Parts: sequence; C-alpha cells; structure tokens
Amino acid sequence: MPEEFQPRIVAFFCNWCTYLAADLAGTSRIKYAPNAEVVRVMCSGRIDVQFVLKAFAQGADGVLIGGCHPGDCHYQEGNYKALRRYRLLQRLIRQMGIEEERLRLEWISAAEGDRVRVVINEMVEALQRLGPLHKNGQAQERLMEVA
Amino acid sequence: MASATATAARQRRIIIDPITRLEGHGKIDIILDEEGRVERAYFQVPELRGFEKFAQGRPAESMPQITSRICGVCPTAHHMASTKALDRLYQVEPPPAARKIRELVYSTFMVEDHTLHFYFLGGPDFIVGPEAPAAQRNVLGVIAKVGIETGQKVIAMRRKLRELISLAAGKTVHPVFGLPGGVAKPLTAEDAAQFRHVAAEAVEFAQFTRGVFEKVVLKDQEYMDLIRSDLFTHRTYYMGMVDGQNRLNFYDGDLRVVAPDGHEWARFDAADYAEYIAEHAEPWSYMKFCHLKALGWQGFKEGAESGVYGVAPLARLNAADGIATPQAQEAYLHFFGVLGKPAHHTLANHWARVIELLYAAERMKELADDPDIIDPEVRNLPTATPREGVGVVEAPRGTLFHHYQSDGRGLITKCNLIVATQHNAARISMAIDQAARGLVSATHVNEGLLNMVEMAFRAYDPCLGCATHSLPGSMPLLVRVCDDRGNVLTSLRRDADGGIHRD
Amino acid sequence: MKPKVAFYWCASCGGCEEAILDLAEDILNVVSAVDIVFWPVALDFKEKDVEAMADGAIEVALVNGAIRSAHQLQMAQLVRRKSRILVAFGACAQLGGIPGLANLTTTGEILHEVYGDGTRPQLEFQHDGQALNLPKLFESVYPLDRMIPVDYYVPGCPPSPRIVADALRVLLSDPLPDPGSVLAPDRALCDECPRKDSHDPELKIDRYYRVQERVLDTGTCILAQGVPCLGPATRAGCGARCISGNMPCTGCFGPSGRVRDYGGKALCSLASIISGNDAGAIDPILDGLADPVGTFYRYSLPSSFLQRKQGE
Amino acid sequence: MPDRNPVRIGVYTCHCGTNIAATVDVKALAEFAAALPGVVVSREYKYMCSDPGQDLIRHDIRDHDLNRIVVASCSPHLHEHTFRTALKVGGLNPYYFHMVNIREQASWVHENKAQATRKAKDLVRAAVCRVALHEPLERGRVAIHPDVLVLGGGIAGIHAALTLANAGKHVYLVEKEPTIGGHMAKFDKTFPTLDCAACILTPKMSAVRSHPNITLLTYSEVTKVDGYVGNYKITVLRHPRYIDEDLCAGCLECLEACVYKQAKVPDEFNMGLGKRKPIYIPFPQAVPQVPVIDPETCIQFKSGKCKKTCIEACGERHAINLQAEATTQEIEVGTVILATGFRAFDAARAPGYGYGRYPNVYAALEVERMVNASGPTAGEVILRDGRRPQAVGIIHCVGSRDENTNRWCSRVCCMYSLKLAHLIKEHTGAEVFNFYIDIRTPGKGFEEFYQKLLTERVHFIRGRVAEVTDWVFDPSEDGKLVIRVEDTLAGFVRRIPVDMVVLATGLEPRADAPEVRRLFNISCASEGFFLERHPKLAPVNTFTDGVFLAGCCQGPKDIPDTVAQAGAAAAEALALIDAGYVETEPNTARVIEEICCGCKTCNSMCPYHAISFVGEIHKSRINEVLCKGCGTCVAACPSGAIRQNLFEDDQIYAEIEGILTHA
Repeated sequence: MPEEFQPRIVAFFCNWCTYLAADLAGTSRIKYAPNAEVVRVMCSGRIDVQFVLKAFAQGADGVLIGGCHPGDCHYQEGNYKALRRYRLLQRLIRQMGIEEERLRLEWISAAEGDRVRVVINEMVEALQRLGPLHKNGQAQERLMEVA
Repeated sequence: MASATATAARQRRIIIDPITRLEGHGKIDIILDEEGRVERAYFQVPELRGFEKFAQGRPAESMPQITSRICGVCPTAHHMASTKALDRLYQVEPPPAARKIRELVYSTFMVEDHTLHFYFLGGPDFIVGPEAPAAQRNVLGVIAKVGIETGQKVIAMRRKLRELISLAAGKTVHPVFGLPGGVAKPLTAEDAAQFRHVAAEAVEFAQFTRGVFEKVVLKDQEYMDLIRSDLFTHRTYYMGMVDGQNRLNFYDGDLRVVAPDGHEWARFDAADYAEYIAEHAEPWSYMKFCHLKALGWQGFKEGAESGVYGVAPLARLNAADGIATPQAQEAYLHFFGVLGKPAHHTLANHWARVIELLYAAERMKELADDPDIIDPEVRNLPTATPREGVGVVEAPRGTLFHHYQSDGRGLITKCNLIVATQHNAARISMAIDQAARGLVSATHVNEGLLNMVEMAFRAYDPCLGCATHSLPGSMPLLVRVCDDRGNVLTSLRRDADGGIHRD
Repeated sequence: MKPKVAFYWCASCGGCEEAILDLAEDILNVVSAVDIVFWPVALDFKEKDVEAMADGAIEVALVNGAIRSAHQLQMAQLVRRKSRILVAFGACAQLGGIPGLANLTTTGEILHEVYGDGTRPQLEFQHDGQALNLPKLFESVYPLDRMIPVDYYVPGCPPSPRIVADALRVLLSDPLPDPGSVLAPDRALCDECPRKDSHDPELKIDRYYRVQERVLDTGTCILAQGVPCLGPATRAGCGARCISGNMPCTGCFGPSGRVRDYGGKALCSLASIISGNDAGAIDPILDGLADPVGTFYRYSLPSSFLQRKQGE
Repeated sequence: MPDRNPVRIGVYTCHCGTNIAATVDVKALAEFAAALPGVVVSREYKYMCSDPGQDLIRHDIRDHDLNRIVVASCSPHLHEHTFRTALKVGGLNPYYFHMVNIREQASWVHENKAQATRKAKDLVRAAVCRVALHEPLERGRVAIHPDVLVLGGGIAGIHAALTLANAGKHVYLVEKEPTIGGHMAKFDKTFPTLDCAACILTPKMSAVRSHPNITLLTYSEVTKVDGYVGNYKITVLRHPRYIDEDLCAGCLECLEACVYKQAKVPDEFNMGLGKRKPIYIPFPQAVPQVPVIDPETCIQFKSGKCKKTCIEACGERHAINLQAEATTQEIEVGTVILATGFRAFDAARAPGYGYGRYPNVYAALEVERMVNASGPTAGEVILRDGRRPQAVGIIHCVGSRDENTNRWCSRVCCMYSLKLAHLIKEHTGAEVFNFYIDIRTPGKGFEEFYQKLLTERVHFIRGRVAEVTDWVFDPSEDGKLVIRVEDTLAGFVRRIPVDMVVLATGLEPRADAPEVRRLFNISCASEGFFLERHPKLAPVNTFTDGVFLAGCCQGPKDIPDTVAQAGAAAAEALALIDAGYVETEPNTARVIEEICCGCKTCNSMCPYHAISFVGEIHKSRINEVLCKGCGTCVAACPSGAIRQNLFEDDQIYAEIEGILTHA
C-alpha cells in the first residue's frame, strides 16, 4: 500500500507561551505527529507575513502560528498585531488558491502542553485530507515550460 | 539559401511578419496558388493577455488604472472609457466641473496622440512620399522635409500637452484621476491658466499641421489619385460617436452607424452595444472580428449586405453630420467637398485625422476658457449598489467600449472590452487581402508593393496592443517569400519608422 | 567612440517606450551621447544586426516588459548575450507588472473567457497543406530576472522621466552602482511625499475606505485618511505623482531594498496599524481592502514568493 | 558589524543519556550535520551540558578555529545560557550560537525513531543555515534600583521583606487588607510542632512595623506597573481607612466611643463567627495598630446623622478624617517579590457536604478561629447552639484531588486536619473521625505527628465521603449529621453520626491572580498558580526578569516551605541588587535611518513607547533601553527599515529554507 502523505508544517511559535507549551508537552511526554517544525520568535508580533508566504513557496503544506492568549502577550499587544495580519493573510491566500486550513493561528499558553498535541495532530489530519500544496511539484513543472 | 529558380515551380507562400520574434505584433500570411497568384492573405494577431479574465475579482474602482495598462500609447482612452463605465456601474453622475475636466484632459490627449501619429507614424508615407528611398521614409525624413524647427515644434508641443495631462491626471502614461462620479481633484486657477495658454498654442499648431498636409498631399495629384484608387477603397458601414445634433464628439454621446450610402442605419446608447455589435472569432487569429449583429457575419466582404464596418477618423467624420467647433467645421466641409460623403478611401484617414486634431484643440480651448472648470465640486460619492455599466469613448483609433458587471460589493464579475482595431479588423484584413491580390505575386515582390500594402494597413494606425489587450503601438513588418520548405527566397523588412530594407 | 546602447521590449504596453520619448528635448542629448544600435520601435536595426554583434558588444541594454512567450525569452537571451550591462526597465520587467495578474488564472481560462465554447484560435491552422501558426503562450508571466541574469533595475509603471534620466546618467558613468541594485532611492515614497508632515505619529486606522467612498483632502496623508496608500511600502523616485493627483500610491515602484515580497510586506504593515483586537472588530475594517491580491500585488505577483495562483 | 571570516561551524548533538538517543539516531544526525555547508566539526556526546561536554566545544573552537556553534539538545530555555557561556569562555562571541531543541520538541514527543530523526535533521539544517548569518552581539547593562516591592503581607511577604530590610535594602511591603499577617495570623497552632502561630508570627509583624527599611502600605493595591527589571515604576492605590496612620496612637478609644455599643457587623477576620463595630481593628495584634472605618456600616457614611463620638474620643489628635479619599502613590523599585498567597476553597462548591445547609458543618478556617483563645468563642469548640460536640467528623480533600473541583493535592490539609483533630479532642474530648483518601505526611516530624494522633485514639476512616446528611435511619442518629462513606479498608458503606463536621478545604489561586499576573507580565500554570521559570532549577524566578515568587501564590505549601521560598526570593533579589546591574538580552530592534522614510507606521506598534518620531530628521528612532525585543515593529515596518538583533529577516528566512530544503 502507498505510504501515507506526510505534510510539512512550519510552526512559528512565540518564545513565552506557545514555545514553552511545546516544551511542556515534551516534559509531559505527550506524543504527537512529527510533521511540524518550529521556528522560535520572541513574539507572534514578530512574524512577518513574508515568512509565511516564504514557507508556502518553499514547500510547506501548512503553516501554524502560535502565540499567547489575548491579554496575555508577554509584550502586551504583539499577539493582536499577529491576529490582524492573520485575518488579512487568510483572505489573501484564499485568492491565491491556498485553502485556509493550511494556515492556522492558535493561542496556546505556557500551561497548555496538550493543546500543542491537539492542534498539530488536527492540522496534520486536515492537510492529509487536502494533500500536498504543490501538486506534483508544480513549481518545477512551471520552470519546465520555459526550459 | 535555396535559389529562386530552383523552386520557382513550387507552391509559394509569403509571410509578412511584424518580426514576431521581436515585438510579437500582427502578422500577415499570404498563400499563393500553383501559378504563384495570391490565393488568400491572412492578417493574424498572435497574442492575447487576458485582461478580461484577470479583471474578475478586482474592485471596479481599480479598473481605470488596470485597463490603462492595456496600452501605454493610448492609456487615457482606456482610463476614460473605464471611468465612464464606473459612472454607469455605480449609477452616479459626475458634477459639471468633473465632467468638463475629464473632457478637457481627454481633448488634450487627442491632440497629443493624433500629433504623434501624423508626424511619427503615418507622416513618412505622404510627407516624405511613398516612392522616396526607404532610408528617408522615417521621422527624421519628415523633419528634413518640414524643417528642423518644425521638428522641435512638434516635440515641444507634445511635451507641453503631456505635462498638462500629468498636471490634471497625476500621470501622463497611465493617468490616475478617474473615479466613479467624478475626478480625484479639482483644477486650480493656475492649472486652468496653463491649460488656456497651451490650448491656444494647440489650435495654432493644428492649423499649421493642416497647412502642412494640404501643401504636401492635397496639392500632389499623384498622391490624391492614390487615395482615390480602388486598391484602397472599401464600401462598408461606419461607426462613430455623435452629440445631440449628430456632431462629432470624442468624450460623450450616442453611437451612430451609417450605411455605405451614407444614410443613418442605427443610433444607439453605449449600453445597448451588444444589440448592434457582435464579435466573430477565426481559428487563425487571437483577435476577434466585429460586425453588425443584425447583418451577421458574411465573411470578409464589403457592401450593404455585409456586416463589416469601420471606425477611426474617417469613419467618425462619415458618421457625423458636422463638427461643433468653427475651424474644424470649415475643414470638415472642405474634406467632403473634395471626396464626397461618405468617403470610402482608407488613405483619407490621414486627412480626417488632421481635422480631428483641429477639433480636439478647439474643444480643449473652449473647456479651458469655461469658468466652471475650477469649481471645487468634482466628486459625487456613489450610493447605489453597483451592478453593470458600459463606458464608451472615441479613442484616437476608433470607438472603445468597456463593459463591466460586478457583484454588490463592486468586485468585477464580467469584463468585456472592444477596442478600435477589433472594429476595424475585418476591414484591415480586406485591405490587406485586396492589396495583396492586386499587387503581389511570387515573381513580383518589391518595396513599392510592400509599402502599398503597408499604407493600407497603417492608415488605420491599428493598435494591436489594444487589439490583443496585450501589445501596443505601430506596425513593423517583415515580408518573406519562401518556398514550402520555408526556405527564404526574398525577404524585406519594414520597421516602425517606415524604413524598408531588403536583406 | 560612443557607448553602444540598445532598447528592447518584451510583453509590455509601450508605456515604457513613451517614458523614454517623454525625455522630450532631452532625448536629443541622449542620442548624441550614445550610439543607439537597437531600438525596434524607433530605429532601423534588425535582429540579425544584433546577432552579428560580438558578445558583450552592447554597453547597456534597457529591456522592458515581462516574459510570457518563447519568442520573448529567446530575444531576451540574445540581448543578454550581446550586452555587458542589462537593465530591467519598468515594473513589468522588474516585477511582472499588471499583466502579471494573469498569474491568477491560466491560458486555458483566458481562452475560454474570450472565445467561450465557439471557434478558438489554433496554434496551427491548415489552409490546404499550408500551416498558419500562432505562438504558444506560457502559463505564467515571468519577471525578467527569473529568466536571464539582470544587472540593474529601473522601477516604475512607467519609470518617471527623472528616474530615466538619472538611470541613463549613472549607467554611462563610473563607478557603476553595486550589481543588482535598483536605480532609485532606497527609501519609501513617504520620504518625498508632499504630505509627509500632515499627520501625527499615532497612525491608527479605524476604517479602511475604498477610494470611491471618500472625498480625499488634498493636503493630508492619504493613509491617515483611511484610504490604503502603499507609499510607505513603495520605493521612492516617482516624485509622488499619484499623490499629487490626489490618489493613493498603488506601488508601481516596487519594494525598497530589504523587502523580498512586496505584497506580503505591504499587507503585513497595513494590517498592523488597524484598531481592533478580535476578529469581530478586525474583519469589518479589513473589508475596506476589498481585493488583497489586486491591492498588494498589483504590479508584483510574478516576482512574489508564490509567483502565481496555486493548485489547479 | 558582520563578521567577514569564512564560516566554520561546529555542530554538537547531545544524547542526554537516553532521553534523546533512545528516539533520535544521534549518530546518523551527527553524520548528517557533518555534511552540511560550513560545518567543520560534528560530534555527538552523552551530556553536552556537562563540563566535559562544554570542554568539547571550547577545545574545538581552539583546535579547529570554529566561529559558529550549534548544539542540538534540550530546550534553549534550559541551557541556551549555559552554552553561550561556554562560547564566551572559549573566546567566541556568545551569540555566534544557535540551539536546536531535539528533546522537548522531538525525542520526548515522538515515537517513530525514523521520523523523529528526520525532524531533528531538518531542525539542525535550519540551525546551520541560520547560525552562518549570526553576528556578534553585546549584552547591555541596566542599573538596578536597590529598592524592592514585596506584594502581600502574609508570612511569605513578611519574611522576604524582613530578610531584605535586614540586608539594608529598602522594601515597600504592600498589603490589600488593613493589616498584615495573612492566613497565618488566623491559625491557632501550627503543625507538627503545635507551637502557637501568633507567638511566632506577631514578633515578625511588629518587626516589620518598626523596621526603618520597610515602608508598610496596608489597605493598598498595585494598580499599574511600568518599566522593566531594575527600573520598575509601581503605582499603588491606597484605600482610605479614615484614620490617619501617622496621627493615630493606637489607643483604640475610638472603638469604645463608637455609637454602636455592641459590635453588630460580622467580623471578616473571624470568618464571620464573631462581630465587630463599623470602626474596628481586625485583631488585637494587627499591624499597623490603627483602626479602620467600614463605610458600608458606619452610620455617618450611611445617613450622615451620627454623633461622631469617635472623633470626640480622638480629640486633639484629629487622627480621624471622614473626608479621607483614596490616594495613589508612585514608587520606584528595581525588583519585585510576589507573595500574594492563596484562597481557601469555598466549601459550598462541594454541595454534598452540606456546608451552608447544615449549621454545624464548618470549614477548617472557622474551626481554626474557634480553637483560638482570642477567637470568637474564646477557644471553645461549640456547636451553633452552644453545645459541645460529642462526635466530630473531619473530611479531608475538600476541593482537592477532586475531578469536580480542583485536581491537585493542597499539601497541607492532611497535616492541619491532624492538628485540628488533636486540638478538638483536647478542647472537647469528643470522638474525632478523620475521613481521608491517603494520609500524606512528607515533612520533618509529620509522620511522627500522625503516629502520635493514632495513639490519641482519633479514628481514621479511609474513603471519600459520599455525603453529609441529616436524614436519619434510626434513633441513634437523631439530631445528628450522618456522614456516609465507603470504608475502603473495611470494604462496606458506613454511616457515621456526628454533631460537627469539619471540612478540610484545599488551597487555590486567589481570584485576583489573573490581574496580578497581567500587571507583572508573568505566566500562570494551568491550575492558575503563578508559573516559576523552572520547576527545579528556578523555582522562585519567573519568565520576567526581576520578578520573583514566594509562598502559596506559586502553589500550595506549608509554612516552613513558604518561609524557605521567601528567603530564596529575597536572596535572588539581593543577588541582582548587589550586582548593581542586570545584563539585558541584545535582541533589540533598531531603525536604519538611511532607509526609514518616516511613515510613522512603527510608532503606534510599541507598547513600551520605545519608538519616538524625530521631527527634525523626519525619521523614527528606537530607544534601545526601552525596547523589549518583541520585534512587532520590525514586522510592521513597510520598508524593512527596522532590524532586530538575533531575529534578522535573513536569519529567519535561512531557518525556513533550512527546514524545508529536502535533504
């Protein structure tokens, strides 16, 4: 039987809440899918929309943004900026033919280790339903036509 | 290279190719029969950009700026047609000042664009003359003929006119002032003063240009015969925009169609264009061919039964009963006095263009002098739910339609654009086919013939940029005579400046 | 001996050619300063003349327009080979330009839109044994530097006369700027905006207006008036032409040097400055940005990270 | 200033014993890393954080002339500092370092070794790509203001305050209640030694009052916190007690003089078991010894028609001012100790036990007051009707270890239940039944105390009580409260009739914990207690530098642990203060002036007002000291004119590319 599609997820986690939650998941030995790889930033407010687009262009099937709960931002308001960008970015990627399930923003506090498991597993399932973002290496194909 | 004699018996074909490898413009393909006589000449447009497709989903208000990118030569025409379509889409009328500012800018643009064509593109053919050596048949040759100071005069005039467009519309190439229900900003008293100043010069300049034309063309019997010759005559319908008194208008009014015998065949509002005009596609060209819907597509035929019609200066004058400004009206009467009405002579387009140049300059002056022009009220904010709108203007090269449908938020759901060269496409094809049949054969291909074909073509100043919503501009051509293996027997090139060379 | 210069156009609207003609009287100075060896739209030299030249014989080639067909690619490669310095001239060559919005769709969709199910143009049409051909179009529009190496960029749709004049001067003098640089100030438009001092440092947007929804004051920062103006994200050098026309900047000069994806950055910025801390408050404000792709990538979709619409 | 030398990277993969090695193929990982561009040395080692591990790095820097280091091990929150120091010692700038978390975020959370290894490789590749672009950075120094804020005047706060004050530091002790003392002041005896709580607490309280280095702000709350480690500006709201602390001599004549001859108002300090007057002092040893007027009940405040006998009584001192209003006071401190304590579980939330329904069901704290000689009943343990109980049941784990209320063990209930059992028996001679799930006595002398109780013939019944009811089955139960429980040792359900039920209520976070957390910008654990930086290695630190935790606000604990933690918190604060400065992370943002166009987008981004707009040059500028390094302005800057150290755009792009480049 063909091997199940393993989506690649780039996860941008803020240093103070979601990254710590992921650490807590570790110390609690919670098991979850190995498809998400974390880029640590100090605050979800640091996440430039360019980074998300870069990840999609570079081959990510999904992008996860993790920040502190509203009102809990270690830097007071960074997560609100992240939310505003995310809401607009969702509209953009829809126009660009990228399903909205491929981009997810979650507030996960330092205490919610298990939430990391739930979110990543959910996302992996959703992406396995959707299949790869770059259907049969679309990008390469496009270069073929001009070669 | 294979020798001509070796392959003389073979079936031949001639490709007149506007160096697609360079510009990807129009292309003419002439098929010869066994005897080397022209069997069929095809006029092909090899490109398509799909503005109509990617317009979908864009906010309506961005269309004037997006569609102006169809053509950098006549962006103002697209910008204006689009803006007028938005007025209808949002069901909002611009305040009087805004309407006048639009027409003022538009008239300025018409003066500038007609000047460009007369001196830079069409000019070489008749000012320097069809028989002049190719090396001289270009803008430099024109300047040599009319004098260097005239050349500078032309350049300076264009600059002043284009600066005025920037003044009122932000930019000259791709203006940004059109909004549903008005324009982006009012004109100040200083702005208006500048317009008045330049407008006065423009009228003078137009008269000067008319003088040049009458001197070098009307007084040249050979040239007049050429104009009148059947080679360049097609008896078709004509369409153009007219005001309430059926007088020529570029910015606003009804569309009027006259039959080959000159009688009014139809008069309609832009919104109803689809009831009068249909588009026909051929498998060998990306360009669609317009025809009169009621008469249907009869193929590339002239006459009252065929739906083929023309637009552009000659057609406009044919479709109008007169011109609203005195000097241009006088020139109008002279024109038909000489050629009779309607005039079916393709090459008369150049003359008609000069008359329009004069009208545009006079109209520009009228509007610049109008005290309302500096009224600060230039916006009516739309309140109605956007639905559908058709905008039309007379572009330098002919009638230009923009037709949009949108959803309730004003996002475009359907966009249809009909540009001048599409209206003329059938007539252009016929002109080429006719010229080719009359002049070309396998053994008889030379510059003269080529330029004749050229002139039939160039008289329309066809803008294939617009035609394909892709690429602009003038029409460089390549003529190659090849055998059926594609070996080049003879090859002639003709470039945008009119120079023709045998390789 | 005067340096050889070539002008060439790919998929463009001709506006860039007009931009050069708009040098008006100055064009004569240019013509006298250089030896124009190739300018299809204006002068009488042919492809074969170019082919005949030694590689690198042309000092500077200014190429405008994007690449969307094999022909254009061929020619761009030829000019590249013959030129020492190749400049992507104008927004289409630099970023893909407005025709690059075609990357939101496919050639198939375009053909269907224009011809429906009726007669369609054929790449090859037979007239008793004679084939008439139409060139194949690529599925996507490409900025010049995705196809050939580009040394410099002249931004704008079209480039402003000042930028064109400066660029020609710089390219013909020593020392040359760093390879790859954009020949315009590496600062955003606000720097030269006449309205830059018209608003206070608290730039907060409570509502985005679409341009037809609001009568704009002619003296105040357009963004501060709630109409999305991309000036802050867009390279300076145009002289704020649209602003002086009392319309917002739409970004034709592209990004400044440290930005990789123009639209992404602009979006990120315009979303950051709105009020509202929950979806309920944020979304209505964002409705004023009716068309994110068309707003933020109007000139730069083919040069963006994603390049075109994904999936099929 | 970017480093121009060719990049020479050393990559170190840690086994962490088997913590990593069991799930990630460390050998394969090290070999993979060795092949990555720029990597000169790649090693794997049992414990990279150990001395020999760090020596590896130091020697390689020397022997292989490395200028970039990547360590793949645990979370950077644990050992980033350790390894940066190793670089420093090795003569390399500590920021030429990047850490890859393959333990918490790989080996511990995945089971499939192949997949975990694949992920670890991606992360290492990302780190190698990133570290190549790192630039040398210097930590900044911020001077530490020597004064300290201690929030909460319970035993934790008191002990921390005294420790610091005795070390010569000035302390602001802020307490919400009119007096300090906290919960401990309400206790009678303390387990396991049974020494009297007051006897050990009140001397410390008066020490606080009289200490020259302590500014005591009772009846006060912190409403605003500005600044950062070393330089906090704290706004304190002082509720009006209507009696001027400076003028009042504490004679308490005003209490006598109050028009209320009898105390009528339920008394908070005695859990409502006793009564007080509208003008009152919480308890005799209260600190400060200054009465409070309760405007809710004072006639003057309610009707304005009081004879104001209190003011007469105060006479010349004029200490009473009924017009007094709340005031705010701003204090500047360098460090903060949070000792805000806990809230006792509200027994009414466990309805099965009849609290609030049956008068003779008491919460433990109420009984604490009853057994206290200075309490409402002068030390008598009596039922509501004044009778002495014949039988008393003490139910453990009320609001602890309970799915429906709080899951955690409150740590102290077993011991104080034993203490109460002992005291009740002592005071009443009643039969005492303890209903417990487990008896937990992990502490010095605890188990001995338990054994002692067993010899006192206190009954222990193992089982979670089903309900307390007055529904009697036979005459023997008449007028009694019946405790229904399954005796899990005997293995059958029993009905124990008693006169009094004592509920050993657990400890939970205070209701205002979330507000305090936000004020001081720290985190809470899932159950709501404040989160320490590390459960073992930094139990009194928080993730916010300069803010420390003491006592039950961090989690349930008994008095000895609380005092120990308070001392530790004080020591941490002292360490900072005596160092004189704190080193700040260099990951701050800066504006590149040549690129900044002055669009003012960034100015509204910064919650710390670190970004100012400089009109003269028409550009924005960032104050490096005020910048906290969140990077929000960096992402918002539309022209890329703002950069952030350690989180440069290019470094993050490199990381993304590294993750997604398929090997």
